[in-house]
Amino acid sequence: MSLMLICDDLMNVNWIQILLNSAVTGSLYLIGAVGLTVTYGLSGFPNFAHAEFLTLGAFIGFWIAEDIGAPLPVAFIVAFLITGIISVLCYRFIFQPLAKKGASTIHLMVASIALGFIIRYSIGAVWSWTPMYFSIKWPSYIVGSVRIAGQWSLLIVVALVLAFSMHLILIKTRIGKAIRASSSNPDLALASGINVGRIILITWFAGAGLAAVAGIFRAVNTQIWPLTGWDIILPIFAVVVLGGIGNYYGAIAAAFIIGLAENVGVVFLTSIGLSTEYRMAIAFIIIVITLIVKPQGLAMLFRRG
Amino acid sequence: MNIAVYILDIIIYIGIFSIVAISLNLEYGFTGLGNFGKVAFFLIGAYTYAILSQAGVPFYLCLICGGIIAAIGGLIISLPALRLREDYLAIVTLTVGEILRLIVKTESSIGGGVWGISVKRAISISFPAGFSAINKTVINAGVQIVLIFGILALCFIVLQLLTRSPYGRIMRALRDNELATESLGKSRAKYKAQVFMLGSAIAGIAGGLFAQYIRFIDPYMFMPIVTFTVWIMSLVGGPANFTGALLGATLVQIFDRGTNILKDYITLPIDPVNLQYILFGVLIILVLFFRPQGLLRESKFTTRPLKLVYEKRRSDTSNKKS
Amino acid sequence: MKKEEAILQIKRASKHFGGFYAVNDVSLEVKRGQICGLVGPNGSGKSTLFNTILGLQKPDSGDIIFNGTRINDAAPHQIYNMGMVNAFQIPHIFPSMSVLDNILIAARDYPGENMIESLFLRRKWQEKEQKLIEEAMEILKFVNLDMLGFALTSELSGGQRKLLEIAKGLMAKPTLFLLDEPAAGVNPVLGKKIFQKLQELTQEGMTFLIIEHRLDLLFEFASWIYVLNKGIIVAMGQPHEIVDNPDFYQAYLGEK
Amino acid sequence: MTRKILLVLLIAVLLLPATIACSETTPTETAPIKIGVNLSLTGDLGAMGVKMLDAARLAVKEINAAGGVLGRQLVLVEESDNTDPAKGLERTKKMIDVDGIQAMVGPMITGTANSSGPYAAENNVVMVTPSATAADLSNQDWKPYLYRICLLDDLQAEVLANVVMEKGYQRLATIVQDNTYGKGLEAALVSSLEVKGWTGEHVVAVHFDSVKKDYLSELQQIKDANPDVVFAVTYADDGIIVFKQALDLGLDSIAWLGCDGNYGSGLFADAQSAEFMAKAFVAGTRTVGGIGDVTAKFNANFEKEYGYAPEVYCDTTYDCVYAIAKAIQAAGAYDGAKIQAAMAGLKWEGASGPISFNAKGDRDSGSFELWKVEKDANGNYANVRVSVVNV
Amino acid sequence: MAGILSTQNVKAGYNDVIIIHDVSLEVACGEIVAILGPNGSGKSTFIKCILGFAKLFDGNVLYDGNIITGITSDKAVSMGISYVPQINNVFPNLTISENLDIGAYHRSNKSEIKNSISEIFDMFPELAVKKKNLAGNLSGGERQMLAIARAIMAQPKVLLLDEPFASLSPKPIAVILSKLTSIKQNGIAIMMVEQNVREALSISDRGYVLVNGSCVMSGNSDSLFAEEFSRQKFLGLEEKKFDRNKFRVHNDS
Repeated sequence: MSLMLICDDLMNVNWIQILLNSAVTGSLYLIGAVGLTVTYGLSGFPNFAHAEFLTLGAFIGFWIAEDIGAPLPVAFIVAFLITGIISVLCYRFIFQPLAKKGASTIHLMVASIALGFIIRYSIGAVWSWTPMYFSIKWPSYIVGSVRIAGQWSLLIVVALVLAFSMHLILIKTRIGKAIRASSSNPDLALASGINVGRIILITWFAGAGLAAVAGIFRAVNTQIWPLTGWDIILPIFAVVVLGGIGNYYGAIAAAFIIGLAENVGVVFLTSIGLSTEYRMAIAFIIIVITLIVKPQGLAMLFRRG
Repeated sequence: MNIAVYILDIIIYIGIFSIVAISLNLEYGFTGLGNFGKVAFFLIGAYTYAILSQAGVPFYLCLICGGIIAAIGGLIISLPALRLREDYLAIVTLTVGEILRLIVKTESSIGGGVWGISVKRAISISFPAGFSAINKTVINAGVQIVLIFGILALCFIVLQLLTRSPYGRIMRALRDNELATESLGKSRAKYKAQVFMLGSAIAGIAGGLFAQYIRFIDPYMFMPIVTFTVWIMSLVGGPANFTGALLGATLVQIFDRGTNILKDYITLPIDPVNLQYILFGVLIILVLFFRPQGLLRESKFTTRPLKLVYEKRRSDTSNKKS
Repeated sequence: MKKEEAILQIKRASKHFGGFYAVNDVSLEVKRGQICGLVGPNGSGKSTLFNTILGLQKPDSGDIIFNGTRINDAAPHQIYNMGMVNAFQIPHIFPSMSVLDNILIAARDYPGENMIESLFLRRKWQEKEQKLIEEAMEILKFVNLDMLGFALTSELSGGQRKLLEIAKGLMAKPTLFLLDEPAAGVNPVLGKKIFQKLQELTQEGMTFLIIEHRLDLLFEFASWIYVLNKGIIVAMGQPHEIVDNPDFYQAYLGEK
Repeated sequence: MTRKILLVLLIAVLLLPATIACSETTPTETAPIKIGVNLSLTGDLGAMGVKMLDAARLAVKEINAAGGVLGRQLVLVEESDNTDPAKGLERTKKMIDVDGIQAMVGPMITGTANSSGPYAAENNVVMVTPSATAADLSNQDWKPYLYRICLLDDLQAEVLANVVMEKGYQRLATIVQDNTYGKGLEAALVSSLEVKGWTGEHVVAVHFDSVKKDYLSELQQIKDANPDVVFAVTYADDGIIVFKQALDLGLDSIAWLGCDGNYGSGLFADAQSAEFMAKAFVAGTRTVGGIGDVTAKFNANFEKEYGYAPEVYCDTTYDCVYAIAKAIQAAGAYDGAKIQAAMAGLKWEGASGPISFNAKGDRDSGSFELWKVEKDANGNYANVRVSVVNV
Repeated sequence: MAGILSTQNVKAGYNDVIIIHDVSLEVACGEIVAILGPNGSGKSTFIKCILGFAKLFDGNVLYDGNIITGITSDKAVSMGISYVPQINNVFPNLTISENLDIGAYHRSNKSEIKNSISEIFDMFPELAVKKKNLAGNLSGGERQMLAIARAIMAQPKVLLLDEPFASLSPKPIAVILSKLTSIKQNGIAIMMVEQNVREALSISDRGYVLVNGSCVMSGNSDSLFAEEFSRQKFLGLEEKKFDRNKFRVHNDS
């Protein structure tokens, strides 16, 4: 296809809609990635079972909202709490003892993959592999040339509120400062009287809780089944890696960059005649290039994270 | 009903996956390279074999080419990736595997895309009329076993010799302490790239063997789960021991097939497929907790002369005592 | 052997990190067959200087000349193979291997370390290895580790590891041996023994450049001392000269 | 040490058959007949496979209630390929070698048909697939041992092409699953249109990964290309997401065409998806049972048994079991080669319509239904028949 | 003088290496004690073993009359022992104010903390100007000040400093010296490890000299300072008689 035609194609695109879609994708990735990046930074290994925390949260939320019939906010809160507690138990009884025994990063990573198997297939055994759907019907609005669905606006609002409140927590509160201090200089944090072990448990709790929230959003937007989390774990890893491992502000920027890259990528892929299937590859290539060229990712821009 | 035939199939699978597992043992167990993209090289080998054999290239050349192209792929990945931290290397290799699978899936001109590609057996025997189906299957399986276990034995011996040589000593040293190895005058970039290429080549050959045994390949066969399975084999059997890789491959295959057969005879409260993976997860965590070095340990001796000196010394001391 | 000849020359070498000069315009010479000491308080740039010599860091300016060759741009493994080896302050051991393996790997010009040769020329490297094992045993005897040849390195005590680190360096038959605090972390008696051994080795033409905080030991055995402070050589001379040099005390005990 | 380990390995390998052999009972003339089922019960297509398995079980139950086959009861050996053709072959081998089946329902996916085909043919085991529609399978040399109850892609594509021609659409967009099913139907439709002399343009082709489950930008692409008709190839699970997101983006103003994969109440599990389909779909295709009450009876029994309406390929799976039962009856023995021979001559009215096979073992007769989605007075959505086309 | 913090015959080191042999010393309220010695003498190891960062093989640590051997660092901080490591002693990704907040981590009274911060800023006006800056961007002297300020935020009774003057130029050293004096005036005991003997002794009340892991000298600072002639002793060179004729190699150089 000639360049003229490509340009022509790109002119016809509803870019504002694409930007909105990117914000939706990015918001989901952000909520999913925050916990992973913080625990990765503090505990020092990539927790692949994070995907299963998304799934688990989604199923708990579904159970509360659909089977019990509680309102959605209750589902969010209960899913947050239960997933957080399970995550803490996993850390306390699997990863922490392994790390104390001197397990290598690779061993911890393999253990997290194994834990992922256990949770994923346990969910499969309990809830079956048949996808399920939230019955909530969301309104859809038209603003100019852009269409916004109710769940998207909620997702974006939650992501923004999360981003901002996390910022406040990290900057203003005692615990937030302790988290940043622990990831900035663990030894000194210990010498300053911070119980770093407890801080790590708290981040595992909150991180998995947020993963649960992301899982529910993913489920509301699409469907719920045992692979709900695994389906998007690699883009979430892309966010973590691009943002700089352990860097919260980097993760915010990276989430929206990757959301944008994926959605704009679809436009470019079709306009140059490639399959939109390579959309998945965009996030993958970002991972590979970031780790090889600049492993600290965007963290250098956000030193305060 | 021919359970014997099924056993032959299990043995062939054990053979193929042992080859992949020993290549992982070479990379991870001996050299400390955490390659989570094993399936990528397996895929390269399988597709190279499939495409070349369709073009009428003899099977041994297909296998060798599969190995060579996988080695080149390994080199391309290893050049930038091998200086990475171990968890970064793991994520990069895992991701590269997925990118590669996405490419063969999307580009139907490479290997049929989603439609897959049929592959001819390496050695096909024309049977005279009147041969029973069972006999044909058994003979074919026998040929496969000879082929696959021949190559497995070759890889095993070569790697065993390699790791029990000064070269193997450098590999272990790299695993234990990269910086110290470099400061002892060994270029770690060179050795790591060589090991990664060799490991990838072996995985590629295994991919070719797999393709010709299955006789059909498509992108859905090369999911990350293949890599994880190989890791389970390696970790359970003993990462720094090639016999351990064989043991691991055997145990995992028997576990996999055994539970699948058992489910027909035992009524379980939960779905057997789910149970299987849950048990796999539990198994790995238990191994990491209680036997992190795997069932079989690393050999004490790096080379034969060392072993001889050790034995001589032991017999000397015992002679003195008596 | 010409003892007067300088085996290592550093000409006006500098190395800075950001705006901080860790090594600032340092020139020094190590003569063949000498034990040369490098002392200075913490943070004076000794380790950076060592790293620069060993090729682990590139100097920003100046020349490093080893045996008449400029080695500024050589990789660490190349420098090693030219005959300059080092022993780290914290022993860099290979814990999963035996003591003998740890030493054998340090040998230079070993044919079996090539993949092809180690596979196909087995007789060749095995013969060589037998000789190397004998040499290694000699060295182990020299550092009193001969009974532990087949022990796993992870089972060694701190002092034994230190000796092993030195033994590794000796296995490479170096012409110049850089030691970073050989006596740190070992008991005083053993520390003295180590230095005695090193002195024996100078008789065979080996040259040593040593960082050591056990000044009593170093000054007893070294024939020439450089005092480094804040990246600059502030004093040099024979130990008895250094002991009388106020600059030396100023470096160590602070400004007046 | 090494020798000990090898010994252990050997014993382990030998122990396995022993345990199996112990639990085996020798087959007799009155023992149940074991029929294999090879579907995808987990993995990408797991949700669909589980429902198809229900249909197979229903058929077995009915046949056994009516006295079985040759006086023997039928038993299903249920295996899953996890949507992985390599696993599929392994499972096929297990059923053939361990369970001694001579005929099996499946494979469900084209990939497993390709991987399992040669082995089944070598062992004279008949495979009857409910859903592997790829045209390419007909040309394989092991094909005589694969019979297909499903109608092939190109037949369905022809029906769809007719709709496009009749309605006079000029700008075609396609959004299809990136697998043999989606790409196969898309290619068949485009070539069928070409044959029929269509003058329009295929403005955009989107191949989506059914795992991605977020298709906003893909749909936006379609919207921006400004087509007048969109052809979707999805199954229920991904279809729901495509359609609900299409509704979110306002794509219901364009005419949509569907296929057998997105037929069925599964798509109405999500209210927005149902609403979209009711608004946008001008037509979809699927194979149907023509006249006769076999279909109605199947639908009723299925719903009664499992509490949900049968979905796509449930009827063909059901017919697969009947095909095998009838062939065994006709062959007079449970023997693969004989069943294979008997199968060719079968002709009956199944739940999916009149069934008979051409020389290649593909179904040569059947009816396609054109369907729409409508909302009834109670606010429930349902598929409604527009017309039936016989091919 | 009752020691607020003292050690009795401690043996300490890392892994299985003993670096400190039988060292007993003490620091009293409102006193600065300098622990001197050449590098490698085990000074840092000694200070680390008090808080469990190095391994304590034998002996006891007493705080306020109680045995606190083997205490964890977070407990030690809340009891009133603050520690300033030699390197990595600030949180580079946190601002100055946040570093100070972390220093007050175990305190709960917010208004008191606020008061402390303003006191700190009074004492360290250099930090007050840059309170929103990231600690990672500070100069060496400023970092050291921040590290000390952070430690004081915990309202310690004893402050342990590990080489506060290392790799600083004379000017910041002078500033920090004056700050330490004012800290002492607030009644905080300071135990400081230092190899810059003159600077350390200029403000300390007493001093101990460690050589090769053992205490070779102790006394009040003036007397130690007066022993200028024994400077060789500081470096463990006192009994060595270097044979001037032993080396002929360099006679010409």
